[in-house]
Amino acid sequence: MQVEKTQVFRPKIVAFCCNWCSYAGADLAGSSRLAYPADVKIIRVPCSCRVNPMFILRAFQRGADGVILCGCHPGDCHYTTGNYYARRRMTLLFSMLDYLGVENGRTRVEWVSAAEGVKFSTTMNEFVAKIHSLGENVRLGDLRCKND
Amino acid sequence: MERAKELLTDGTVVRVLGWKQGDLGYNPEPAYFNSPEELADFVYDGFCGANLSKYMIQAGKMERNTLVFLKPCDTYSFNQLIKEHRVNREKTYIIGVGCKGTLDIDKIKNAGIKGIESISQDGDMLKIQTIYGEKEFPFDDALLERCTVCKGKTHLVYDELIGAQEGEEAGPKGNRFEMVEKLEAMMPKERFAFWQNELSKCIRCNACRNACPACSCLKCVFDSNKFDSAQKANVDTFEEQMFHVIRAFHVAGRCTDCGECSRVCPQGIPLHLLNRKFIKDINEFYGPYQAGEDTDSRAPLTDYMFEDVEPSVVTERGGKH
Amino acid sequence: MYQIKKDRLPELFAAMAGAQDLFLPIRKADQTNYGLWTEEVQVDLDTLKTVKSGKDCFFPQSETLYSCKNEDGKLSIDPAKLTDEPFVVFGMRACDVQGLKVLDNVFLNDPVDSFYAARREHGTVVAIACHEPEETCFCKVFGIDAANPASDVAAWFVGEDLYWKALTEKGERLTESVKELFTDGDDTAVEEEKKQIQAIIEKLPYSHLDLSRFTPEKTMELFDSPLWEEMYQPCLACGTCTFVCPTCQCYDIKDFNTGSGVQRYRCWDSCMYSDFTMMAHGNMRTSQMQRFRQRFMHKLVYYPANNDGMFSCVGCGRCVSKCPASLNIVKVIKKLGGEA
Amino acid sequence: MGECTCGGNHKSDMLIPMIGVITDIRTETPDVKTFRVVGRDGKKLFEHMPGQCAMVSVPGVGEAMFSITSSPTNKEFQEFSIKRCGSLTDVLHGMNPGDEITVRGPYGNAFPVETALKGENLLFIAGGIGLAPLRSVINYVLDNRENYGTVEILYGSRSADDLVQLEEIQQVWCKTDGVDVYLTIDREQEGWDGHVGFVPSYLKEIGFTTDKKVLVCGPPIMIKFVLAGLTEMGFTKEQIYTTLELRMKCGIGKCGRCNIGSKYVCKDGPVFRFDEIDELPPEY
Repeated sequence: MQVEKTQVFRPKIVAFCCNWCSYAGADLAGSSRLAYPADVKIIRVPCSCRVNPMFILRAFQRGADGVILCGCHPGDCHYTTGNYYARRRMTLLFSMLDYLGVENGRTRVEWVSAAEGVKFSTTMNEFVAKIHSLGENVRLGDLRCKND
Repeated sequence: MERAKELLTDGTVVRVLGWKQGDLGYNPEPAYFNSPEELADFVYDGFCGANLSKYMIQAGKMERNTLVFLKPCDTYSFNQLIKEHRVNREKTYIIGVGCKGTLDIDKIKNAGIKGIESISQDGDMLKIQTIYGEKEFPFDDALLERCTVCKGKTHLVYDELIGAQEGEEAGPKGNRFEMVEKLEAMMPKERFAFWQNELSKCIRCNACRNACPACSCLKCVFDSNKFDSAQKANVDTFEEQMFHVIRAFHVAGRCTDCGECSRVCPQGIPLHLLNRKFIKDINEFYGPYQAGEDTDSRAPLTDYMFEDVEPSVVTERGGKH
Repeated sequence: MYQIKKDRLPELFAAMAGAQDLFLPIRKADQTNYGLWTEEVQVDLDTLKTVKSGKDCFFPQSETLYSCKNEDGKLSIDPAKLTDEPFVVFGMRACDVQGLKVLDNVFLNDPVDSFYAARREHGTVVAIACHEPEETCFCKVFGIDAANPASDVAAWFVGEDLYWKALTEKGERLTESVKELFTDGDDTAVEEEKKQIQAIIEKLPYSHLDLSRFTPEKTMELFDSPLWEEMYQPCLACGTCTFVCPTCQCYDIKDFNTGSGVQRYRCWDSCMYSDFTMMAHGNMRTSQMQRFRQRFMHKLVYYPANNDGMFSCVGCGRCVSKCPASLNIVKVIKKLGGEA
Repeated sequence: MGECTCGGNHKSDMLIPMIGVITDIRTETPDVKTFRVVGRDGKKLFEHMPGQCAMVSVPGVGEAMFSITSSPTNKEFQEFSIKRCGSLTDVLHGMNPGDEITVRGPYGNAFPVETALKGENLLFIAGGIGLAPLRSVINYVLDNRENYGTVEILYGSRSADDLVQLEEIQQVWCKTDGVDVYLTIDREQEGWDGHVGFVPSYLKEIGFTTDKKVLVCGPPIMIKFVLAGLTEMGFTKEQIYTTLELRMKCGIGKCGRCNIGSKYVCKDGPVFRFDEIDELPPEY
């Protein structure tokens, strides 16, 4: 069946959320009925430092238009130091992607605690708006996934 | 070399890791010498670019002691490997050899010099005997990129020095971040085009990885069968981007900038520019750091500070699209 | 024999590319490789050897074999389309052309590899004689004449002219289609050029390698030689030599999951890689020495045993100039052949 | 060939598989299952000879060579006995009847049942999953009983639970005239009243006469000692056949993986006579 392609750009956004803070923050946003776009797909990870740079690239390869990583605020990590390491890694990775010419607004790190449902929803709204303004991710994707 | 013979004869070491004379005047190969007689083929000249620290990972697992010749910049790699417990310092006898810079045969060939029979040095010039007649080429123009931004002539780890003095000064050298800065100053679109052009040449031969002293994993993540954009495929340019970014990331904070990756790349991709970007960022964000300078400090990516910069610094700094 | 001024080559390329795809050596980011001709590209016919050989045009580094979808447990298979449009490869050298013959023996023998066969059928090769052979060349050892490339069309650069001579029916057809650009040429200049090339080749350091020891009867003797243990030492186990080689034909078949289906593709593989022979229950070549030996034994002994003594090396010298550790087949031939 | 949506404007290639439907799965041992496979039309996928192999694949997981364990005389389906030992076999073991896989083949040579083995007395020696390729020959021979002499089968495994095709062995082979079956397991086990001991030692205990051809298949270490045992008993290498196994990708002697010496195991093998193997570099 041929479905007519709509011209409206619906970004695909992957959000890696740490189990202890940000995922609970997303939960709170949901139970508080704070709206954030359905384009955001949340992937729960045990800690923000579980996110390997390869995860981020893989998400882009498979067609993500933006990737955001949410973790506990510095000092609040469930495993004490995980988010510190994640912070350094992501800083360097994002800088490298920027260096390769990928638009630097496509990646973001935000610290969201379990109590910050509002912050979660505003962050996601902002991020989705940003990706909307950047448009489709064409520089960092695998053609094979797009044509299929 | 005489010293190597002595040490082999008196049993201090049972093998010598050095370079063996090639058959073209510019292709010496890394080699083990097991007896004083074999050392007759030993050679050390400007084309001995190979960083023997990589081979020491294997040699450290062999029985008895190995003598290795290291150039000043190779000792950074060796030091870094000591830090990571990948080489065995006790079983290694290091002779630090002086270095006047290593040469890039491709630079000579790209200048249109063909049919090379032999190469000798005469002052600042290389005299090149070819089947199409004798040619000359300035020594400095034939240097590998890494040698034009030499880290210095000091050996960081050695048992004895030959042809080099402690604290010897490097000649006037360029700024190694010059090209990185130039790229940073470009518009993202231009940068993207630059890298697209370079990385699309990649044939995924893995020479960069296999020559890299920091790539010492027993099994590389890109060799996993369970990983579907693994290894040798280059179906889509994404594969190469991913491979090179991840490889550079995995050696970030451990890369000593020895330049082997760019030297060995059959397609001449300036891979060092990826590594140097990480080095430059680390220096700027977390303070100056030179991998391989010591054997006990914490690597930048296994360290942290409460007040580290946030990743958003990347957006704030740049912002152009 | 036809002739065309060098400065009119862009016209020739445009004419050929008008009717079919045209692949030729293109300079990109300081390296020369075969690529599709368009008006924007920088054609480079001066570089003697492209980094990757022209085998890419017939046996691409990776190609999809078929895509497969799984809908509610029902599989469907959609084979990739075979090449059915003519194309031209311009600028191959005599050694590369011989490399194709080596591949032909593998892919065109029963059972025929239809992907390769289709490309061979539709591709016309224009080969250029090597004006200035290099020190890494040793094609003469394998009986290849760099001055007389044996392909569909042979071409020679002499002074400001390109001389052109069709050798096969396919070559005739191509010539016919661009004939109005040519003027008639005579043989004298070309014959002179051939002599010069052959004289240079005589002088090359590797032109007189001795291959007499590499015979199928000596398989076990060569296999058991203690020299392998010594020779392989510098090998870094990368795949540079295999990927730049015009005759290496080993490939891997892999799946790529696109999220909505599976693409099964094949890509070049290297016998130098540790997982080349890895099976679920183990690996029968566990050391780099064994893998190193396999590569050279295959080129110098196993392949000739199956192909009437034809070696699976054409002496292009790419591995000689590209190996990161300066190892290469010449060193192996010399050492095992008893010369060094 | 497989269902193709391109309208038939291509010539099919050896590398393009057929779609097979699993119609039955038998659990033989804790880690071996036998899969019965037919085409979507319910018919046999292709004809083969005993000893030949086929490439079985689950798209997205992988593809591997398996020997066809059913006999060519079976006109309805093909069977593969597959041991769970890697990522592909893991997935296969999780499948159910009705699931689809892809199959291409048959590949390789076969045991010379119509030439060198015809009219001969036969001795089959198998260890563990090594029975899979031999089972094809055994059933072929039993179905063409008049063409062959005596049939003896020596089969051993780690334990009684690891004997593959036990039901068929007991119900069919043991009850056929002129067929002697010897079973053995490596270690004592409750409820086992048969022979205990490794295959090579049992072989010597029985002491076969040398007026026959021998077909051996099993783990490399077993093959090694069985060969030594047979030589001791007076068999020559020309009398002994076995199958080799190497990593394969294409199945048609092109991808270079299974190359040893000038042979390609997938095309020139997997069945080799021992004197042929002796001429190959020892890389198997």
